[in-house]
Amino acid sequence: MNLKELYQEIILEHGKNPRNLGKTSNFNKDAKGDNPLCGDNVHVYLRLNEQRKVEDISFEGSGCAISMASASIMTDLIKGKSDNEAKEIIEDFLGMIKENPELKSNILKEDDKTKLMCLSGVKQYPMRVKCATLSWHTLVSAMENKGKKVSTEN
Amino acid sequence: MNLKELYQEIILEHGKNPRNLGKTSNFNKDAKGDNPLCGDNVHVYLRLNEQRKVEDISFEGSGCAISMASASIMTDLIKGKSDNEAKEIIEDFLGMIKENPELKSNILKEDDKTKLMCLSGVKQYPMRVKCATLSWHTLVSAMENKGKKVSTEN
Amino acid sequence: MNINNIKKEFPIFDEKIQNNDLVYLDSANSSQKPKVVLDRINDFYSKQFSNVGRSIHYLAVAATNLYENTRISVQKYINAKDKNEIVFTKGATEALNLVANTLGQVILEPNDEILITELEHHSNYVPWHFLRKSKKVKIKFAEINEDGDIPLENIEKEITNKTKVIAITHLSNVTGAVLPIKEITQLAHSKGIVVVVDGCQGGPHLKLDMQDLDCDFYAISCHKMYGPTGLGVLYGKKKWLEELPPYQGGGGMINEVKKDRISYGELPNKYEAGTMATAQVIAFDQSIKFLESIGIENIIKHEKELIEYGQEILKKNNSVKLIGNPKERGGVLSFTVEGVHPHDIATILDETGVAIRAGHHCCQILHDKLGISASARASLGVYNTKDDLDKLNDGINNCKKIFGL
Amino acid sequence: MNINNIKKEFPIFDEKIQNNDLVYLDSANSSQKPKVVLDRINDFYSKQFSNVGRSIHYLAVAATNLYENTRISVQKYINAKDKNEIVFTKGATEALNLVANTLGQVILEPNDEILITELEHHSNYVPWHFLRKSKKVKIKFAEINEDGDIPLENIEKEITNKTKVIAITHLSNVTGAVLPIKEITQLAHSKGIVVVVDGCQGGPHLKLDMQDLDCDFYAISCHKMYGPTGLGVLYGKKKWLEELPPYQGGGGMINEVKKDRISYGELPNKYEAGTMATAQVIAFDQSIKFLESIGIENIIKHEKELIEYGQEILKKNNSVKLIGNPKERGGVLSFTVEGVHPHDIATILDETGVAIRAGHHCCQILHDKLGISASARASLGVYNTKDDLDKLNDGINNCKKIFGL
Ligand SMILES: Cc1ncc(COP(=O)(O)O)c(C=O)c1O
Ligand SMILES: Cc1ncc(COP(=O)(O)O)c(C=O)c1O
Repeated sequence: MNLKELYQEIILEHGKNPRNLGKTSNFNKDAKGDNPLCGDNVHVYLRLNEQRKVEDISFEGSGCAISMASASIMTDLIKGKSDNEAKEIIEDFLGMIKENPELKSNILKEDDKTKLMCLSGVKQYPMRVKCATLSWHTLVSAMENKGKKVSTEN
Repeated sequence: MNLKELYQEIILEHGKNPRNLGKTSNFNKDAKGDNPLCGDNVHVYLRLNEQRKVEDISFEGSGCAISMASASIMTDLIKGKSDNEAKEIIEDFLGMIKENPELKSNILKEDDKTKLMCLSGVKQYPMRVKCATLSWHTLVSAMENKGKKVSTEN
Repeated sequence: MNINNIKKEFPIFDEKIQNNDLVYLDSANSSQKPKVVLDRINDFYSKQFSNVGRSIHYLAVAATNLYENTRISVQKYINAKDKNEIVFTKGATEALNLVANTLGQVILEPNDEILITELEHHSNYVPWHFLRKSKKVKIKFAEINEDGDIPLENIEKEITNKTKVIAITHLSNVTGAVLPIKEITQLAHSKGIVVVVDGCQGGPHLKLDMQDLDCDFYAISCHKMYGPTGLGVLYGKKKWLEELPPYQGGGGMINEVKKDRISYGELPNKYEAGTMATAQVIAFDQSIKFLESIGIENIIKHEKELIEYGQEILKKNNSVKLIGNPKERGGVLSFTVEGVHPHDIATILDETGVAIRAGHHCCQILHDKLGISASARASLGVYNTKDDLDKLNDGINNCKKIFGL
Repeated sequence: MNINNIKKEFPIFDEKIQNNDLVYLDSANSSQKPKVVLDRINDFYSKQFSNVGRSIHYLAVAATNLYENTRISVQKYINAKDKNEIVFTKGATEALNLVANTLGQVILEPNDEILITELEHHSNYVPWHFLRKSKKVKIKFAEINEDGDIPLENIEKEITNKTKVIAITHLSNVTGAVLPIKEITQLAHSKGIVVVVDGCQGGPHLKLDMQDLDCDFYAISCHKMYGPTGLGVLYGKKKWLEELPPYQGGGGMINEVKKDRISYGELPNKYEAGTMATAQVIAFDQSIKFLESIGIENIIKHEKELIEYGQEILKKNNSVKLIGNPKERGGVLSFTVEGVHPHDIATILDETGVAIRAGHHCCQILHDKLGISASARASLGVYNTKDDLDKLNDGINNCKKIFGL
């Protein structure tokens, strides 16, 4: 185990100063997610334009450094992407957190990949995986606009 | 442990041919008792006359050799006794089954005491104590005419 | 693992019980436990203990994983489609209460009918009886035939357009009859009826395949499956577990709790309120592994041989009357002995270390129907042998001698 | 038994957890188990196992006696008047569900009020919430004061002539506040209100005296009292247990079962349907004996010293904020660290073997009130030492370092 890998500078920095925090104006998709066992919760808002591009994305919520950093980095990377690109990134990220050693998609620039890979430290902390993935699952739900709440209890 | 002590001749004989089986005519007191865990049940009927003497007593029911013999011997010994004498005998019997080495009351004749002492074999078989005492507890209840069912589940 | 040598896996058979070798013929009541299960309990408590699902420290994470592993083992063992169809309860009785209570809240209206059978254990009757009181539903009893079986026709003829639930045992704990659950389910589903199976005796004695049986609920008693006491499993089809309300409320089963409202967690948490039987669940994984290491087919074969042998010797013993003569009999031989009450039989057998059960075995309806208040029952586990049954027979002969028969 | 040396009675402290000594500060979640309890479980299963109350063979009789002995031990330990006031359940959560459900059937009418507190664990809220749905009763919350206490006045002012039940914790699992149960009961009884106490944290940390408290029900969680998982105790006054209906139906709780009617058994069987957690009940006797051998007064004294020491060092640690400052605090120190989320604290502490809990501890109402979504909690058992608390403080300092605070 390695706390240094979990709490890398970039995580701590995003955790402390999360980007895209708040409710974006004129959002047209949103979803809530929570982790009932620990009380973490997140609300993801996005504005998908007619070309199905994510014009804006933001989140509200409270949680640990990992979950705040993950939501912060996620919103940063997803902003400006098309919905298909977004889906590919999400899948890539979740796959990496689950089992893959690396990110595969080539939509992301190298330094964006590096940012995301910083979250891979949670792999060694199974109970913290949920912290890193909650906002991502919630984003999926927002994009599908199921209107159903996401919970990471599985 | 000693099966011979439990299943003495006299027990087997009373078990096979119980005395006073059936519903006595003109009974004026009765009670039902059962042991819910094993399904044994007994119904005791008695006719107490104005001098508070047990003119007649009988029982119905099904059960093991011990419970049938106990009810049979009990009814035999209680018949003709006053209610106070009956109470003394009951108390004496229950005390003997529970802890006393011998019967104390001198209402009973020696050979009646011998009959009752035959039931003391159950002392070594805690789960069978209920078999021996159910009809006696039911008799108490009939005499008090509580109208409440007796159960040996305690 | 070789079934012929299996007694040695069970520490209790090393003990003398009142100076006798133990001949344990009371497994339908509760089975003995193999060493692997006991070791797991001990190891878990002494080296790894923590509560599950709540904390995120190392021990808690490890315990949670072990706990969820058992869920997956059970899922595979009973061939359920989804691990979230496995709910841990304190026993089969609780599982059946859970189903009756929650179905009662959702699908039952006054005058609806619940169809059970004359074979049912009180645990598969009393919970439905509660609904008779609270929901004014009716309970009907499919009759046994003279063999102590419930043929499909006997179910079919009790079904009306008011029948909403059929609650039925997989294997009778008295006659040993194995009921045609798959056919009953097919029939029931064709009429929109929910099927609840009491699998207490099915668990240890039969191959369990939920997707094949296709029943809606199946209740299992872990302590009868070589597992710890205080644990049961409710299998429920996902669509039902999602639709029905929670049964007990408390920690771990919630999603969001506010002063004016509460939302409930998802499966499987929704039905696992409060601290569960953590150590028992974790140890039950070893029971499943133990069963798998022998193979249920081998267990079935072994028990079938014993049942046939037992029937043979008991039928030869005049004054013994076997209860039921079902087409397919599993694990249980109940009987009466003319002139000797079952309790007396049990006491006399016990004197030589032969442990059987006497009484109504929580089946008063059946005993009433048979016109007896009690019976004697020898029931089998993987560890039994023909020798055990010979000792049973010897003991019965001893009873006859004592009673001068 | 000497409390200063007690860690050695608990096998888990011989283990290395990720190469560290275990500093277990999560006992409010579940306590570790002493060897005597583990040995009893193992011995019972491997030498004496049988189901209780049903069969009459030697093992069954012995097990039944052992089982009932625990009932008597518990009765004495909590000073209940009668052994039949002790009901075994699968946990405190089930005990509270049992009470809410059965009281709901008998004494509650629409618009009646149930008074709970902002301190309650979900297990003492959700079961009452069910009644809000099914019985249209109202739930009111007595407020905490700024110290995280519930003074008597805060209860008193919420009582109306509609209040039928006060359901309240003995010791908060978050603020550690010990509530004045005896006074609350006096007040409640003077108005004919039933008092239900959630004694989960009272069990391990306080002297239990039912006749002195005089509450109507008291729920205990055995796994928090150095006992096995999967077991709880419901104390209920006899008059209530006799009056209320059974909660679950099944084997063992009946008297007579007919096709058209069922009568229930007497106490304690009435509330113990199905096969109970036999081995766990029998082993819990050793937990009681273990507690008695130390003496609850010594435990209270020991834990008080630790709590005072813990408060002292944490108060000195700037950026640590203790939650609550109750007049009497038992067993629990919850806190937040400015700039570090509780989950991150828990993970970082865990790295050095310090096990605490982070989250809402099943008290969302309280956390909402405090305006936080989670807190960190260090909770004590008999085995903790000042050294453990020093390690907690070191860990917190390490968090601050990692987070650059
Ligand atoms: C105050 C309080 N009430 C209720 C509970 C629930 O107890 P259990 O999980 O043992 O059912 C707990 C334990 O988590 C508790 O601390
Ligand atoms: C057929 C059947 N159903 C239900 C039960 C009740 O199971 P448990 O006591 O494990 O809850 C039993 C066991 O006694 C049984 O044999």
